[in-house]
Amino acid sequence: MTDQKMHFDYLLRLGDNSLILGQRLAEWCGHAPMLEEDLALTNIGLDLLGQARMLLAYAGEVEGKGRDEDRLAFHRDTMAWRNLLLLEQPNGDFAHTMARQLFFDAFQYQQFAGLCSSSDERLAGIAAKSLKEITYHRRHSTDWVIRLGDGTEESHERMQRAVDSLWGYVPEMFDMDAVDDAMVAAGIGVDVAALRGEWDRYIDEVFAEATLSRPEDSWSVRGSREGKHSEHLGYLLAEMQFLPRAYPDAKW
Amino acid sequence: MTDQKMHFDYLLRLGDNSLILGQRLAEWCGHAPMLEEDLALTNIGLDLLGQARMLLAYAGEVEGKGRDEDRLAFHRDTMAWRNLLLLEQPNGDFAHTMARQLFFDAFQYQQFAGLCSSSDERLAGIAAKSLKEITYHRRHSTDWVIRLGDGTEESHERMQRAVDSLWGYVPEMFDMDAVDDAMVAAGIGVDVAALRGEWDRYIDEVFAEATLSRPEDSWSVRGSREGKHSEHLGYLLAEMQFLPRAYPDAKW
Amino acid sequence: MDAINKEPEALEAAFQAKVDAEQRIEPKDWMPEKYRQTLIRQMSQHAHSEVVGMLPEGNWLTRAPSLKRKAILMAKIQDEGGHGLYLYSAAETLGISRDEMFEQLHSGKAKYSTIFNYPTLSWADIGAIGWLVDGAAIVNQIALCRCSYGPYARAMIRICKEESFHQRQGYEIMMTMAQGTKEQREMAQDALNRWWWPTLMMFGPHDRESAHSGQSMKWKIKRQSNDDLRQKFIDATVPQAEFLGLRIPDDKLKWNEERGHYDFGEIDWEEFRSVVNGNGLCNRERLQARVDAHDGGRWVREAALAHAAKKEARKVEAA
Amino acid sequence: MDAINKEPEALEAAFQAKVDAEQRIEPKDWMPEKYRQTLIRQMSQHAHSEVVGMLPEGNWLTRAPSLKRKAILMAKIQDEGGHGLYLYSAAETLGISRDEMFEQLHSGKAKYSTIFNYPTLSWADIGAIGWLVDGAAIVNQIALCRCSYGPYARAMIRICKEESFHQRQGYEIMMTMAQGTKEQREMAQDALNRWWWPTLMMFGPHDRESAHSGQSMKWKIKRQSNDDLRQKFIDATVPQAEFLGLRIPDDKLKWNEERGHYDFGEIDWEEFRSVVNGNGLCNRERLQARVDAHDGGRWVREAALAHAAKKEARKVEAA
Repeated sequence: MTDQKMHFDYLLRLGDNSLILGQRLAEWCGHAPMLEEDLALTNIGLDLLGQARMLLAYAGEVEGKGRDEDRLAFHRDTMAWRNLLLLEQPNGDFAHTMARQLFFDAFQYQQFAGLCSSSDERLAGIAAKSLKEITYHRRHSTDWVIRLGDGTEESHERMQRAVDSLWGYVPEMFDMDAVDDAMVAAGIGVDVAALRGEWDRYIDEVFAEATLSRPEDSWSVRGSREGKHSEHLGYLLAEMQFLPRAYPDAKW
Repeated sequence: MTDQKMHFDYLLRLGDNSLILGQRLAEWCGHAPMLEEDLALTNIGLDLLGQARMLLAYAGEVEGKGRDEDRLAFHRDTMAWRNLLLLEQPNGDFAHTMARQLFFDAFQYQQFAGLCSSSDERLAGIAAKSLKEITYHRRHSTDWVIRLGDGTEESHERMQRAVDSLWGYVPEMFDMDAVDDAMVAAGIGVDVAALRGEWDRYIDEVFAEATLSRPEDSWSVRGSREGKHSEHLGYLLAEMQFLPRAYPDAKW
Repeated sequence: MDAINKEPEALEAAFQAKVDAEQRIEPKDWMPEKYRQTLIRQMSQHAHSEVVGMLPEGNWLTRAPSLKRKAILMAKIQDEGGHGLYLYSAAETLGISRDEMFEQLHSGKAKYSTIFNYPTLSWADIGAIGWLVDGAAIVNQIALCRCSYGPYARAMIRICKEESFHQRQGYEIMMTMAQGTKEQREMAQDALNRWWWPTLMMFGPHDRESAHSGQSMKWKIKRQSNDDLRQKFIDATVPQAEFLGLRIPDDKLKWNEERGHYDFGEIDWEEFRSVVNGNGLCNRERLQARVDAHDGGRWVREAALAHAAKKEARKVEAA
Repeated sequence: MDAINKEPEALEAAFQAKVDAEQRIEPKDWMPEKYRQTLIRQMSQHAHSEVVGMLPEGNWLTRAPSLKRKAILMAKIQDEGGHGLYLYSAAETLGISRDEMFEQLHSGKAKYSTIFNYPTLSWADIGAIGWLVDGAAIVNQIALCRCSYGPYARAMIRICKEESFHQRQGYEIMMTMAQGTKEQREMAQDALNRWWWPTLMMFGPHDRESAHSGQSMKWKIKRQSNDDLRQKFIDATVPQAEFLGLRIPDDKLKWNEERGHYDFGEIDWEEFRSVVNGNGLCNRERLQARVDAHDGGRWVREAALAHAAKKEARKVEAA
């Protein structure tokens, strides 16, 4: 892979993470457990969508093949997506959505904090702008995981189940491959493997306050960096991409 | 509308009914309440799919614009579909699926019995072939509605709720519009309005044996003959049509 | 007996004088019980409409055709949720809780705008809702900015600003599609065909058949008649449709030089009543979606309360 | 003491003699308890695999790219459900009920073929499953058609006929895609890349590491060794891949003139164990789907039983 191709791939991973999670949050629209959460979830979804647009637009420029944010969002099939497996998992109940969110928010917070000092100034700028949003996202999901964990018996059980069922998607966030290594070497990217310790500390604190048990590391799945996804992504894309696929000549 | 256009539209309605219901049944695959029902539902789904293929292929020929069964199945958007609203409704639980099936099976049985003597010989042939299948479908859904209605307290409640919630989709089946009138006049089509009495008698007998109450006629919806569908159809199509839309040049 | 019971007529006269003088009634002011009830009904219906109105648009959020359109739509739906919040809060100043209002919605006792019982079938519907439905809402709401009840009037002022933004965005979607491919133009026309008449119905029955209008006008809860508002909307919208090159589905629509207004065809009130009474394609889905969200979210709300109580208890213990 | 307990060694010798003489063991015949248990384990695992195997293919049923392909796939999945039924029935002849077998599946005690823990990510995967996974299954199953246990052998004969049909259909999908557009060729190659090694693992561990093989061979539950069957599959499949113009993802793959077989690279058993132990992308989804179908369908099965009982009672009453 050329440097340029790796740079593109790296930006794509970042952008795809934000876009797919934003799309999942959009599914909550009008169905949240309270009106305030309808607003909060669309707010977070909007932030993620904004990040995705900046990152994908930039990725398209780096690639240099004339693909803009929409071309990248609406004309790639499953195998060309680079988002983390965690983020394409279905919303489940509110506890699932919050567990997924906390795991990613805590990760993305550290990742983007690191990206703020990227030698790629445009990426650093996007990261700096996004970090403020992510700080709020992390606060929001942290609060909810604590509330639900240390709420009623039912909410505690649901929250624990959610955490357990998503735990195996955590290790993939901290994987490094050749692209990551090259980006770290070039001063562009972040060494995510090095972030695990701090992530664990943060999550353990949240778990403690939420009276949740940290799950055992009994299983884990990976593959998104090579486009190996779960079966959920295909359905998400079929829905998301319908219009641009059905009317390829149209502008909207 | 020309005669040819009406003939096309009439065949399309028949074909779309079978295709959309078959697609819904396909969603059950691997998730039925018992293995025998996995087989039965795929069996019925296969029959419907077979009907759809014959009817859409024929419709395409009558239209004379070079659209084959796949072109009609995979390259029409919501507004161009002519299936009954009942058939695009989500599967719900097994009771919902069986209520939908019974209502349609009982209707389609009479409709296709009539079509067996259509002056359109090809259509009459398709109807004759299909009627054997439909006889079995109706037997199957009748048996289940009776079993569930006159089963346990839970199954009775679920079955009654399913019947109630789908009742408003029934009247549309017996609507007649200009196309129907023209097809009846030409000896091609069936006067579905005239079928309601017998349908009611059949259903009332099933309800009696199933210890179910016939719902009041408190609401009804319609519109599919003009392409006015419920919001469910768009999602069904996005999923069903993904591949041919995403790869328009490919043959499969 | 207290002052209120002693002199109801005097209180009512003073209230009416204040309304006539264009002064705002505030929550702590005395007000006739029927004024309060009328406002509760109207404001909660308005709030419910904002919240139920999120659903037909939310139906296209996951399928918006570009990331920019998705972001705009998401922001718009968020605004609507926010409007719902203001309005519930404003209604709460009249002594009803949000939970009570939800209960009334879910039991069918309280209504929401029946326009939301129509389905959104293509992306053009998102344009049509912004252009027509929000356009009609604005005409109604501008009138309400001078409503006699202070909290409602202030909520309306805030809402109107955002709505006019939404309306422009909707019109822009229609414009793009009307200038687009053949299929897009067809979708735009089809959307206009389906939304035009239901939008006109949003203004309510003809003045001659509007039972409560007189009293509401006198109380300045309502500032303009249904027919006047409808005419205003039509006069503003017809040229916009012409500019788009779309045809409004009304053969009787014609500029009346003499009246200085557009004449238009008769509204099919039979259809209106039919949809109100349950025969809209989405009546059941909309209500069920709200009930499911509310019931399905109960454990979350209970958990939040339980957690807050625990936290409070710990604080007390620590003190 | 009865005859069975009196002379276990004699019974066992007679049993083995019958097996050695290529006679079938039938349900009513005496058989060693371990023979019975081994068969229950193997047959129920086989039945579970048919049923769980419906899920990865079912994942593309609603998205099949033509109506003809949809019909073929639907019929195929139906066949698999049917195979599940034969096999459960055949296993029931050994004194275990279908419900007990389901319980073992759902609790994780009984296994299903770990190949189904991989996701189907493109339509080419449907081709690859038919071509490779069914292809491998046939090689295994043909050997089992001569299994010593009569009901199992007969079920296999019936199943084999259908499977070879499925395998041809899968190959035909691969052929169409390999001759198709650039994207289709890429999907076909990608599917082969992902399914090749997991398919080879379907034959089980190397003979030298296969603990129970010796006894199973002696009892003729197993007729050929894992490695022999694997070699047979590879030898048959490599020319098929070449014909498709696809590259098998194994640098060590090479015809060995001397052996008269293809040499091939070392299987990554670490990955195999990892997927068996829960690290396949779909382990949780597959099991959960089965548990949900079973638990979610309980009320239906109970209703069917309750209704049958009522009908029976009425009949008795009437008589």
